[in-house]
Amino acid sequence: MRRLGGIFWSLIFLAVPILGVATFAVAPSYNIWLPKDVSEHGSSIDGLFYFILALTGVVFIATEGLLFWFLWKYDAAKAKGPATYIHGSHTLEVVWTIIPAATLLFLAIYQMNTWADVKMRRPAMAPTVEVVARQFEWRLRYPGRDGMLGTRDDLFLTNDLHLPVDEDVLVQLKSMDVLHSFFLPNLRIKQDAVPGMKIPVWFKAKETGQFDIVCAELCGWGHYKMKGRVTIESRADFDRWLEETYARQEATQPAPEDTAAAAAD
Amino acid sequence: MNRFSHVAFLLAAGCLLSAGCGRTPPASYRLNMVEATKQRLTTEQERQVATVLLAMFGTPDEPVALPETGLDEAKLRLASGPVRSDIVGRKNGLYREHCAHCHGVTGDGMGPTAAFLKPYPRDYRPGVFKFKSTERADKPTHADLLRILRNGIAGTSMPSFALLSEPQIDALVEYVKYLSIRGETELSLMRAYFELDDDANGILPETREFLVDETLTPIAEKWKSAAAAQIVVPDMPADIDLAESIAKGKELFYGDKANCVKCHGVTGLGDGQANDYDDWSKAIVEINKEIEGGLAKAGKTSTSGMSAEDAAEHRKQVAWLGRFSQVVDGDALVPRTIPPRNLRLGVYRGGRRPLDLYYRIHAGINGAPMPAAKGTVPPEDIWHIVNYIRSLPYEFDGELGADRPMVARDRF
Amino acid sequence: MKQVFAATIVCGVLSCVGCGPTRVVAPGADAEAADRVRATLVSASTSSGTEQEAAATGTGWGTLKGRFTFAGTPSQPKALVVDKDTEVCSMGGMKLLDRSLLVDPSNKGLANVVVFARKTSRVKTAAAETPLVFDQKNCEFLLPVFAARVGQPVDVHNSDPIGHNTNIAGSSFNQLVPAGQGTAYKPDAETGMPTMVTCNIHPWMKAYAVFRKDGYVAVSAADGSFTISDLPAGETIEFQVWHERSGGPNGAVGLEKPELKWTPKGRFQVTLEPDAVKDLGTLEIPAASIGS
Amino acid sequence: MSTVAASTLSHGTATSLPPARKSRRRRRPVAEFLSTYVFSKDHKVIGLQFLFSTLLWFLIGGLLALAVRWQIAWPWSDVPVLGKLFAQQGGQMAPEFYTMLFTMHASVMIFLVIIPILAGAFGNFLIPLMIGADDMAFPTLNMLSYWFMWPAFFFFGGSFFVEGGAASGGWTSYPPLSTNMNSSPGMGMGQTLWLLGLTMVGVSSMLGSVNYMTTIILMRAPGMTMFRLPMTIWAMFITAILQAFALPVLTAAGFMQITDRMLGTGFFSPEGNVVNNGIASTGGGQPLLWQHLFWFYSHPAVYIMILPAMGMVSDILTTFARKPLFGYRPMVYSIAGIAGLGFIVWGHHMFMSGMNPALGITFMVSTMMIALPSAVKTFNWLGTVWGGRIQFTTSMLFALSFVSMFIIGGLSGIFMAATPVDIFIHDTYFIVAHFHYVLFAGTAMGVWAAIYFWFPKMFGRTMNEFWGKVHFFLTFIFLNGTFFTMHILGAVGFPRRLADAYHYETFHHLQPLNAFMTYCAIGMVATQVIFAANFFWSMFFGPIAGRNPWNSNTLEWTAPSPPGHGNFDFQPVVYRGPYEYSVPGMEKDHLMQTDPPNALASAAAAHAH
Repeated sequence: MRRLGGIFWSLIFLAVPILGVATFAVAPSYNIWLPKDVSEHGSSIDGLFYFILALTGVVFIATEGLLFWFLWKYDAAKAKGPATYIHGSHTLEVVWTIIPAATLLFLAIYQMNTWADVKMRRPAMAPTVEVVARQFEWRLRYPGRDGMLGTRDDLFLTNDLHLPVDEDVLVQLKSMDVLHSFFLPNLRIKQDAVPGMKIPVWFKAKETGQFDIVCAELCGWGHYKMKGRVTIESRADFDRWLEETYARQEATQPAPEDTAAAAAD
Repeated sequence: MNRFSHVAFLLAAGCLLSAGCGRTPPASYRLNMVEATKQRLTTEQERQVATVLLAMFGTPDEPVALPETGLDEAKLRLASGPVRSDIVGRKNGLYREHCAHCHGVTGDGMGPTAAFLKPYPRDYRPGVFKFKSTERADKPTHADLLRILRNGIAGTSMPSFALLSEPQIDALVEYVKYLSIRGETELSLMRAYFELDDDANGILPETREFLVDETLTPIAEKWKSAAAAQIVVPDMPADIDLAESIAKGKELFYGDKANCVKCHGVTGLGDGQANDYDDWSKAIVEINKEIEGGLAKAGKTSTSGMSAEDAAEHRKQVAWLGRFSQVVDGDALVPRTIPPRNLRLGVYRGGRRPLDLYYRIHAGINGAPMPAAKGTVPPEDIWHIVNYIRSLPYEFDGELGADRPMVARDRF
Repeated sequence: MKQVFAATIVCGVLSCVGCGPTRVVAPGADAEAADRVRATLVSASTSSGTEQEAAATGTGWGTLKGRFTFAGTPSQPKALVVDKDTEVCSMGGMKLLDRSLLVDPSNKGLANVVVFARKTSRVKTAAAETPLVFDQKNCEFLLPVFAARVGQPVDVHNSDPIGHNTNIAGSSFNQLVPAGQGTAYKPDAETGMPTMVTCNIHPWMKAYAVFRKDGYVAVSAADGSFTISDLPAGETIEFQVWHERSGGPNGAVGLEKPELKWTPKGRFQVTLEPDAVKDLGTLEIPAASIGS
Repeated sequence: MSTVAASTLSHGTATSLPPARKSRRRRRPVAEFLSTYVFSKDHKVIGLQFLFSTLLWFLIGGLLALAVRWQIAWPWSDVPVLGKLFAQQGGQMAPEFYTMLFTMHASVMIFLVIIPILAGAFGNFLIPLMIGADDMAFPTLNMLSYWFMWPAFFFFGGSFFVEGGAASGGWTSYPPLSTNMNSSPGMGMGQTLWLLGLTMVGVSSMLGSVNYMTTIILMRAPGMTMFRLPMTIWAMFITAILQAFALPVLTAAGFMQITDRMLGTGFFSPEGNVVNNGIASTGGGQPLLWQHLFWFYSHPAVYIMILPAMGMVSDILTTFARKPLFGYRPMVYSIAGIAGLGFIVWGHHMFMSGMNPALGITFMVSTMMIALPSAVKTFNWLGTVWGGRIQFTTSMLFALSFVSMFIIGGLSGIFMAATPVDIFIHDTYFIVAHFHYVLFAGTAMGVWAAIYFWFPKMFGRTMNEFWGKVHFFLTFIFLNGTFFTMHILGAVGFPRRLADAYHYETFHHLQPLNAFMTYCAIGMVATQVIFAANFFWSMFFGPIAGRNPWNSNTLEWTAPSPPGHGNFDFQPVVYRGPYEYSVPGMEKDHLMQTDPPNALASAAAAHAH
């Protein structure tokens, strides 16, 4: 009975690494994995993610495996004789201090460049768009033809962000009330919006398409409501869209579809 | 001692587990208790209203739309009921997913979050909507409500639902109309009791004539005719250049014809009028005055000198006042004054198109103090005011300090 | 042990959280009855049961008059808070007073009591085309209670050097009224009980308006007297009485007058003789029935 | 189990002695009861008071978590039990109610459960016993440290019933959300009460930590040198130091936030900040200031929340592996190292906050470095198990699972430390998974190990081993089912604190996974009924335990079970370190710290013949 007990429990602990690895192995096939990356810098972030995953994976399997093996082998019910009387080993301590230290330090230095690219090396350009977070929506403001924010030909929108593909874009991020976080999962971008601060966010999209804008910093009761959409499109489409939206913003007569809907109503 | 405490513990665990089986009653519409109490309806009369409304409009889970309402029941089903997805994965219960926690299941603007919001969410039941392309007293068109849902209402807690699919937004608008028609019907039913002749002994006739032809149809007709009542907007005067138009607009703004300055203030910061209410709040303010005054008076008068029936009458009155205050506490939000819009923020709740501003000035804002300029101010002058107002956020004005435009730049 | 009991209590609290907010209980609907009603609603057949028209319709026209008095001494009217345009609204330190309870000190007459016929079978004259003037001066509506006939043109006038707006609750009318000018308005619907008229620019300004299709409506004068002429004779007409401060439902004035079948809803019935004047004499309104 | 559970006394001499009771003068029974069980200054009673209170709050926190999980799995659906509250809303919970739920879940678990159960309950109970002292240095302070928890209990508990509900700004309560009454329901009275509660917990911890430091430094039994202290005591000692240095910052920050809210001082909100059309804030403050101050405490705090568990687990592992601790001094140094580094890594909570990215690099390096001592400890635990003679008692299983789970929690931390990766997984479920593996799968499992281990010393009876193992098995399965899946949720970028994430196309397909996690969570909480039943049953009806049921070495096992007032019926004298198991040449596989050397000699002689 007690033998079985030991076997059973050590197998339980063996299940941890097995199921753990299995989970990560099958997750991608169910699309429960990193969302499609359409940004230029994203690949290096993902690469780093995979690298750390591999590294930690090895350590994970090794340590959990060892734990299982020790439990299996040194079960008091099975193993004969007394326990090994040892207080430690200086060499071992040194070894398993130096190796992780070196690895971790390498890891730290290895990723600095990516970090700098995303957060420190700001391209010298005027803001493409100003994003002002507010409870509970993303207020967008495009500089009009004059390319200057804060003038009469600014274009005002909510939640529906359009950006050109294959170009550096600079988003000037602000908050109107509380903390928010400008999270673009597919563009591997996240930056808190802090009231009183103008924070630049820049990236270059590789592909066209429509993607989510998520708020990733608790901003009050409606936090979950802050759903935005970023549409990445070709420069031509982008410019056309700008013109059309601006025309709609300056309308002095009801749009045909409004009157049409009204008539149908 | 030991065993007893042991039993106590088991009880504790037991009641925790059994608590898991607690079911919730199905969602139901709440009667407009404020109006019911104002009209001094008896419990039977309240029950009759509830019954008739159930017959005419169904429940939040199974809405009914009589053909006279002109509503599309298919759309209503999409928007109503608890949040769920059907077999084909289409989302149902849209209203309760997106709207109910502010506007309330009944559309009374008293959802759990409502009391906290500034301004309060709209109460659909009086059927009054602010931002629309029709004359003041008319209902908004379907398109107007669609616009509000798509763009949200800037400067309030009403978010934009532009990212919902077209059918979904459409269904929500339909459901808002449904709740509004239902609420208006409820109001007119409750008021009908007062108009009843005495021989009717306090029971409304439950006939098609009264309920549909006399009560529902007039209300529904207003909604159906909304599209026809859209304001015809003359073109912006082309011969005049912007600067000149703005100058004219400024003149009108400060002049005693358009009189904008009286409420929106000399600075345009909306500081001209501090102590006025919108219609929803004003109703509650009046009621509170009546209750407080009545109770104060009742406190002073003593029943000793009265005849028996006078004393009874007096006691009845006091009891009613007490219940009324209780009802108002539970079923109405604490009234808040409505400040005139600060025109230098560049935040336009009804939309920032020149067209939207034209509508606001031409017809005023229904339910709000903002009066109509139509008839007083000719259309081209209204266009000048529009241009002036649109220039305010960017106006460099010595008196206001050079930093004023920053207001617009930093917080639109 | 104590902790065990504490656990029991807390669990109890946790499991029976069902009290909810403190709102009065709203009566629920009767499902079966509702089904029956719905059946009648969807059935296109027009079931009978509508109250038939008043049977007796006589000929000729009569007049009703009377006089309202206030039993008791009215408290000193409060001064209104005037915080805008004081150079006009409180010219020379003049105070605007609350006019909701105007009693003639000499004869106790109660002004601004509204009396109107609820339903009549006949109407003598059509609405006049001459516009009524509803004027405002010194930030005060000249008429605290204003009665007009539906369809009769009203000149909402402003005799002040400053602009006003006039907002008639429950109507389509909320217009700017420029200084020294007027804005035309044609009442398009009956009001039932009088409705409030305000100026949003000067929130203290307040009056009441009552619009009737048949125009059988009177507002008691300063001495409390009122007259409604050209009423259809020979039929029982039910009149509605209203006063701004009345404690009755919707401002209805209830009196102890069994001979007139006076109800708590502020209604009484009279039948007029042709070409005769029926004088109700002095109608005394007890202080108790006047609300705050 | 039987042999293990069977009480074998290490002191033939001690048995004959009756359990020591200091003769107290007779008093009225009520006063007697009060001074003995309620306002007691006896560290053991205080420890138990802490234990019971915190376990009770553990239950409440768990139920809160269930409500949170329900909303995540089936948003806006009819909530069981709570549904009655929301009858007006068709049974669905309002979003602000959800934010309140997760805020209070975190706050309760951290401030009313983990910190007080480790330092308060076990610190109090074990320190004097394990160092051979008859009580704490300052018994009255000690009593106060418990009774200062009660205001906190009332503030936190009461805040659920004030207008707007309890605090709903997250347990980190970032301003301006938390300083502006207009920003969210629950940001009124609820948040103020939350801050007051926090302060009270701080006072309590402060009183405790002063007491622990003094006691450990001054009141060790003769022969108990610092490097003969059991790991538990070392952990408690360093935890106390951490608290003493970090807490004042939080308390100060808390008061600043209170004055921001009550007196309109502008420490944390920028000038002219308008929320929800409320009044514009005055005075140019800086929201990031709070984050710096808060994390300067709260990062050390996460070590306050794990170090004592590490210490206790070390003792339990050695006992049931019947083997000396592998690398005693490296273990001590690594604890000290964690504590030291713990003060210079707070910035890694703020990589995305708008803090200067260059500063981010500094914090990344220091954070990477703090993984090192944790790694060393893990390897040493493995080394301890290696070559042992493992007895799979419930306590041991929990201790082993602590090691196993701590590995996961530690490794997932490296992802967050890597700033570029953090860009993607910051504030996603990856971090939720991380700290639940450290705090629940780590600390909570360690706490259970400690409860099963020291229960005999607390109540003189052993807990039921069979049900204990059932409890372990189910908890272990369910906790991994709940929390491991969170890692892959995080990999999708699933953000935390969202009342309904499924209207985002990116996360729409994750609902079934969340439903699975919620089922596991329900199972996990339900399992604790077994534990509670076992706990209370064994308290009264469990098999009587002797002084040393586990044949362990440390001093508390030489005292009677439960120890009377004054703990020891003889003055313990310490001759050696705490981990002398399976010393060669002895028939007894453990050698207590108090066993006199001559006994050792005689044993050796007997062995020779």
